[in-house]
Amino acid sequence: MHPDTVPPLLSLAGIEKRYGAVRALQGVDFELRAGEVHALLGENGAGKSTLIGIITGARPPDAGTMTLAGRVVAGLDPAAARLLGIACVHQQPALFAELTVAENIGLRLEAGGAWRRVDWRARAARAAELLQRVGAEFPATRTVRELSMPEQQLVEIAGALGAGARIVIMDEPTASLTRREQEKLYGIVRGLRTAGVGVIYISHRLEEIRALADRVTVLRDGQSVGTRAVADVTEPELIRLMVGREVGLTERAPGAAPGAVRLAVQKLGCAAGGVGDISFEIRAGEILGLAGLVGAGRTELARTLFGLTPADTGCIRIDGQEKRIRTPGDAIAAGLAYVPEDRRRHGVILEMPIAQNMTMAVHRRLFPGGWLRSGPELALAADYIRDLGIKAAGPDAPGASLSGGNQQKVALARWLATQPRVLILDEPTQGVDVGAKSEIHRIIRRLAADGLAVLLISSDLPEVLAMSDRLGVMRGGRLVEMLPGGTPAPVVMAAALGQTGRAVA
Amino acid sequence: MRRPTRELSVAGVLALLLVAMAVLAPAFFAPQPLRSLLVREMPALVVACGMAFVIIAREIDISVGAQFSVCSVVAGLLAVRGWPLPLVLAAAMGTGALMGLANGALVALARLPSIVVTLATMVTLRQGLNLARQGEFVNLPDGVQWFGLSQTAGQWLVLAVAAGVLTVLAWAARHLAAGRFVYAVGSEADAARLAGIDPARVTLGVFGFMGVLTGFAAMLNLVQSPQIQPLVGSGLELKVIAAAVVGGVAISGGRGSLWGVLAGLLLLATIPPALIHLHIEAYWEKAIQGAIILLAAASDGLGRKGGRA
Amino acid sequence: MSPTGETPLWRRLLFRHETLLLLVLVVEWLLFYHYGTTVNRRGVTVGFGTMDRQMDILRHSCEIGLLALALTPVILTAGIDLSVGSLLGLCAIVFGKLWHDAGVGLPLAAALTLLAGALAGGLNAGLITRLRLPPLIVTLGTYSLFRGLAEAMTQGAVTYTDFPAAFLFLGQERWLGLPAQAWVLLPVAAGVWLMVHATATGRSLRAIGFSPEGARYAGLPVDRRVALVYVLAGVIAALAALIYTARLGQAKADAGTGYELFAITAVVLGGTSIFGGRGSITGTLLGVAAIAVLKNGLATLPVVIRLNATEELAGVLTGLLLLLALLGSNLPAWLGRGRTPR
Amino acid sequence: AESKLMIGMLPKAKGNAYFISCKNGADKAAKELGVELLFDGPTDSNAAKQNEIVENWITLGLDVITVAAENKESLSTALRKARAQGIAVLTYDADAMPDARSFFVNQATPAGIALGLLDKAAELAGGEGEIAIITATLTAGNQREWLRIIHETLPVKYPKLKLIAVRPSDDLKDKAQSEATALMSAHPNLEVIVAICTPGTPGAAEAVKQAGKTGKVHVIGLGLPNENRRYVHEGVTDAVMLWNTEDLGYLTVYAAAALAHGELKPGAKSFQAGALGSFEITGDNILLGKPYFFTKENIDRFDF
Ligand SMILES: Nc1ncnc2c1ncn2[C@@H]1O[C@H](COP(=O)(O)OP(=O)(O)OP(=O)(O)O)[C@@H](O)[C@H]1O
Ligand SMILES: Nc1ncnc2c1ncn2[C@@H]1O[C@H](COP(=O)(O)OP(=O)(O)OP(=O)(O)O)[C@@H](O)[C@H]1O
Ligand SMILES: [Mg+2]
Ligand SMILES: [Mg+2]
Repeated sequence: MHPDTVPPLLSLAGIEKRYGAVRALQGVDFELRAGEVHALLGENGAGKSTLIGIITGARPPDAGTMTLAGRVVAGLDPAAARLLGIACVHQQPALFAELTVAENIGLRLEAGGAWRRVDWRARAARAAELLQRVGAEFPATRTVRELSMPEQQLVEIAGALGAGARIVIMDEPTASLTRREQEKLYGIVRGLRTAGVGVIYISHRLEEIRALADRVTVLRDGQSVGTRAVADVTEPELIRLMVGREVGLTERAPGAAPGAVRLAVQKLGCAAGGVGDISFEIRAGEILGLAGLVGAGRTELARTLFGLTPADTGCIRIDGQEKRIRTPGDAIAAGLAYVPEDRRRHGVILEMPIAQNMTMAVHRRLFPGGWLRSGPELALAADYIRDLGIKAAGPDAPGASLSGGNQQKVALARWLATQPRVLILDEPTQGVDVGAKSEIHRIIRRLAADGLAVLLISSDLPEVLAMSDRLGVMRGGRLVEMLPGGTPAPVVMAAALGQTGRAVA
Repeated sequence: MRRPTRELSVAGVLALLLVAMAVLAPAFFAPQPLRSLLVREMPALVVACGMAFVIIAREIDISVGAQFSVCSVVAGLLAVRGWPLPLVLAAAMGTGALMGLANGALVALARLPSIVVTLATMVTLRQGLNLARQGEFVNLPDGVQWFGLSQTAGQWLVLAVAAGVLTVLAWAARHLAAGRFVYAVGSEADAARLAGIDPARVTLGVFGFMGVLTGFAAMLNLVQSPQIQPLVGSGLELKVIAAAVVGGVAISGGRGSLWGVLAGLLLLATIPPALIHLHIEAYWEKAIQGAIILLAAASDGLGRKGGRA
Repeated sequence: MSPTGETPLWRRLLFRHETLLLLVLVVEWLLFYHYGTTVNRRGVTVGFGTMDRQMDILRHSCEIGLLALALTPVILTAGIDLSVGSLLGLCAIVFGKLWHDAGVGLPLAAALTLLAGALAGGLNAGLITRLRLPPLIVTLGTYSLFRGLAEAMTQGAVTYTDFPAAFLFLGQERWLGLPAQAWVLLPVAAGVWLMVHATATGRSLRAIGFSPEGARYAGLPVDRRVALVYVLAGVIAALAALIYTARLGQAKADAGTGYELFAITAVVLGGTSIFGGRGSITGTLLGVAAIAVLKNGLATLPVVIRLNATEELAGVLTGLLLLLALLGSNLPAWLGRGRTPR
Repeated sequence: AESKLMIGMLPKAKGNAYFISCKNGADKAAKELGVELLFDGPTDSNAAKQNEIVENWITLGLDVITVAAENKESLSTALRKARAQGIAVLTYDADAMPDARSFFVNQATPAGIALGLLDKAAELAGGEGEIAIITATLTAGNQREWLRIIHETLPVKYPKLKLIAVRPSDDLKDKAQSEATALMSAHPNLEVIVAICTPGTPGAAEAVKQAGKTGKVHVIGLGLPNENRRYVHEGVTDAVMLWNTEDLGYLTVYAAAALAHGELKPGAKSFQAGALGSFEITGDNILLGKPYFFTKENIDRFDF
């Protein structure tokens, strides 16, 4: 079958979508054929998930048409989309936490009215079969609440697979999968393609796209900037399409001469967080990178250090003094600061003005006696809005009105304001645009130069490689390797995967 | 399915209480009074079933007591006018449905918080009824009590009907897609939307159904005596909410079973007669009731704390 | 609803919930002033428009006002406390028992009663923060427990009376032109106002109400703050018990029955979101006033328009007013996105 | 423009059938006398609420306030205030402190009620055996008073009569029914259930009837004829105690009007109340007459 002679399974033309002032999609065209894997590529916030939402009927478009197998569809809702054979694995698993895996899959797959009888036997059998196909090792009788994030992702995939859909959409499905599960998934995707299903595959991993996809469409700032056959395109070209210009990765700058040991961690462990036996130290002025796959336990380590899930073994020393950290308050008092990875839930309080967000960790210093004083608060906010180049209507603007990158900067400002001695950054540039990203990098470097000890957690390998003076690698809740700065990426990846000495496919 | 630990532990406490009664006051189990007491609790059981659905859907309805009163009085007055019983029943359920749907519309469509909406409708309905009736009893015509049957037959009928309602609803909650939709919406409304379930419709339905069940329960109560007091049903909302919560229905939605609610209600309903049998003075009753609610909730809290990271 | 820098000040003020509520209050007041005041057959001006009546309204609103003030911080943290009415009863009994049975002096008895309130609030707080139980369930349990303890302590039967005039002064006399208990209410209102609006503590209560996890990640002492509001609610309920006892001259186990619902109604009517985060003490006070004026104003009408059963009518109108206020303040939200229930 | 006399009548609980029938009598008297009657009160027994209503009436400048005091002490302060402002104050049904009112329209003394019921119960039980009491709430004022008298009298007068339980019914007939059912099962030798709140009497009767213990367990209590008629006819309820509540309301309004017009003065020995004729006054108590037992024989003569 020659791709060009096959009529498209799905085509979108001139799709537009606004969220208030944000134009998330501005006239996107897209086309999917039966039996192809079509990758969707673009920076964070480029509009990929929004586009998916429109295809699955979760969000109505403001303008544009959608044609499915030659018929224009309008006024789509999720139920209708499902009937039309569209299935989706969402980026954030959209599951029923209180219900079992079997039921989660069942509710998604079963058609029919509210007054039909549920066939639990068939449900269980089907779920078991689907779980097996995706290589899940947990039973379908488990409650989703008890599953880990990657396991939940597998449930999503099983559900989409079971829909027997003509179109299967996967929004960063491998982001939290282990390697074995990833391989299994690749097999599944290839199987779907052979079966004539159209697959839309979103991923930030270029090598994955190369291995799996037939064509790739690049979105930039809500516009489709080009569709290419994967075989005919080079990686630099894809990056240029994505970003709009050549991007040199942040150059690795030689760190300032490190000072005395700032943070020393010995045999730290927290059973509830699944991390244990962790020892390392960071000197003043040093940036310690922390690499690892998602689920490796880096966030848990940070949470343990920060007293969110207090350690049950080991000790933490700051500037040589042992600190007992049972709560985030203790951690702040000890000179720690933690910019969490999930900024919408933890980094900022969306309903509150950004000035109040920024001063939230320095109440004690800013408000002597506990009395609010708007002068110092606004002054502090104004300083950081200026210094970090935050784009906001003003210090009174609620956090929710800011773009993701600017929210991230607000979160950062909150912690910089504490004038910490140790700064823990968890995925500080996730969802941040290129300009802001290099700005944040610059800030991190400057802070280190000022004598802070920085612990940088990032899944963006080039980022950690470029920024870190030394590099810790975590796997399964343990710190398994400590590598010098400038270690080549494949070596780091291999360590993260536990395949010492072998490069990643 | 989740392991029904909570339901079992409540059932366990109830069993313990019953065993204690068997040892300390075996007279408690004399069949006729026990049946009468059970029959007295059947209206509350039916309302509690509705409340369970409401809470599973992550809402709450504190107007059920007032709804119960309104349905009772409406039904009573219609019976006095000589309407045949089936029509009275339909009217009671219809009245309940209207009130439930009004709550539901305000919650699901106007998107107001259910606790406040039903607080407002509770006050409005209760005071409205006072305004209209000034507390006067409704003396029912002959032939209404026990649906015109003999007392024994009538009692069995009430028990059977309530048991039937419970069984059917428990079955529906588990085996009917609509029942599962309620759990789904209560567990995660956004995920439900993606799975093609309309949360607003489910919420509206749950409140409407709550009203229908309340009307039905009012009839099950109406037939138990020859007169109706407009104050009937005051305090019912707290009783059924407590029963549901003690029986393991999670106030955060998505979790719980009607069998647990049955156990919870029986536990709460057993306390007053048990106190009488154990010769414990009445003024301890509320304190003991409160302590049991707290204990049941605390055991759940401790369990959760140990069970999950 | 969220203010942004571009909205002009006057618009922000005009569309505030408090402004609308104030308007309702003024309209209510004017209507009752007009229709509820008359000259009786002895030639005396009587009814709503008299100073005495206004003072009585204030006097009768103090306990509900205190409970509403206690509940506002609780609801700001997205919590609820159903037990305050029962706790009022329990504290009244504790006070009566201490003074009457144990012979403790009045000031010490009052202090110990406040302590008892704090302990009872502490029980709520402990169950909520230590065991992570939903406040609704915890306080539903203590709602029953506290009332039950009050009945058990008195066997339901004992009423403490014959309090000395010095104490009754607090509930029945005027001082500096205002009912004596208003001088309790006002400082408490000012204190809670300051706490909620002018301190870092109040700020953190809002943060907790919006997002408890977010507040924890910001290093705020979430459990301590949550505990604080329930303990504070307990203390204020105990204070309300004292002035209730002084007003009626008796301490009895049924004191404050049903007050929790009035107080919650007033708080919500005052614009505090039951989901937490949003709300103000000014709004709460206006809410209390709007309900009190409605209730008492209607009660003056029988003389003028021969309308009986005003109590029930007041209940019906309060319910409707609450719904209207909710619908009104949710109007902007409908146009945009809705909120998840509860 | 106001020329009609305004009389406020405050019941303990407005919704209570007992007071509703009081109001019927009061309305009749008001019409006859051409006075304005305000009947308002708490919807459930509530001392604080009563207080607020009285204070409201004071500022409304009523001519007479008549109250059935839920609680002696708590209401008296407000009543004294009313008198100080020249408002005439009468109590009926349940008295306040003597200095807080001019007269008490006494339908029956607390002792009269309590002992009347107790004697009846003892008679039905044959002087020995078990009796139980159903009350409204544990805290309700007059019920506490009756209970106190019963507790005091029982060991002296009827040493072989055993009071085995006092159960609250929250003024709910249905709850009284459940309580009575449990009482009978817990105490198989129970002989008499005494309901000292009006919803309790039909509730207990229904329980006895359903338990098939008609004639074995006797029911007596306070109540209105209409709410108890069928049980009395069926022999479930042996006797319902009531003073004539309509007369109580009627008499109260007549006394109130006379007081306001200065026709009723302290020291009077008797009082003429419209169609009901003359009533005896002892001290400052206007006596309605003895409480009355409705039984199978006489109940059909009354319709209220
Ligand atoms: N609910 C929303 N309200 C307001 N703005 C939104 C909303 N959802 C998305 N946006 C904005 O729309 C734009 C596109 O977002 P979208 O989630 O589609 O990006 P994406 O390409 O999927 O990014 P990522 O790679 O991070 O998943 C972003 O600017 C985002 O901030
Ligand atoms: N041992 C475990 N048991 C259950 N769930 C786990 C375990 N380890 C990790 N998880 C889950 O996997 C997810 C990722 O873990 P964590 O955040 O610690 O990893 P990470 O290396 O920081 O990854 P990320 O890149 O997401 O920050 C979390 O949601 C966590 O709950
Ligand atoms: Mg996305
Ligand atoms: Mg992480």
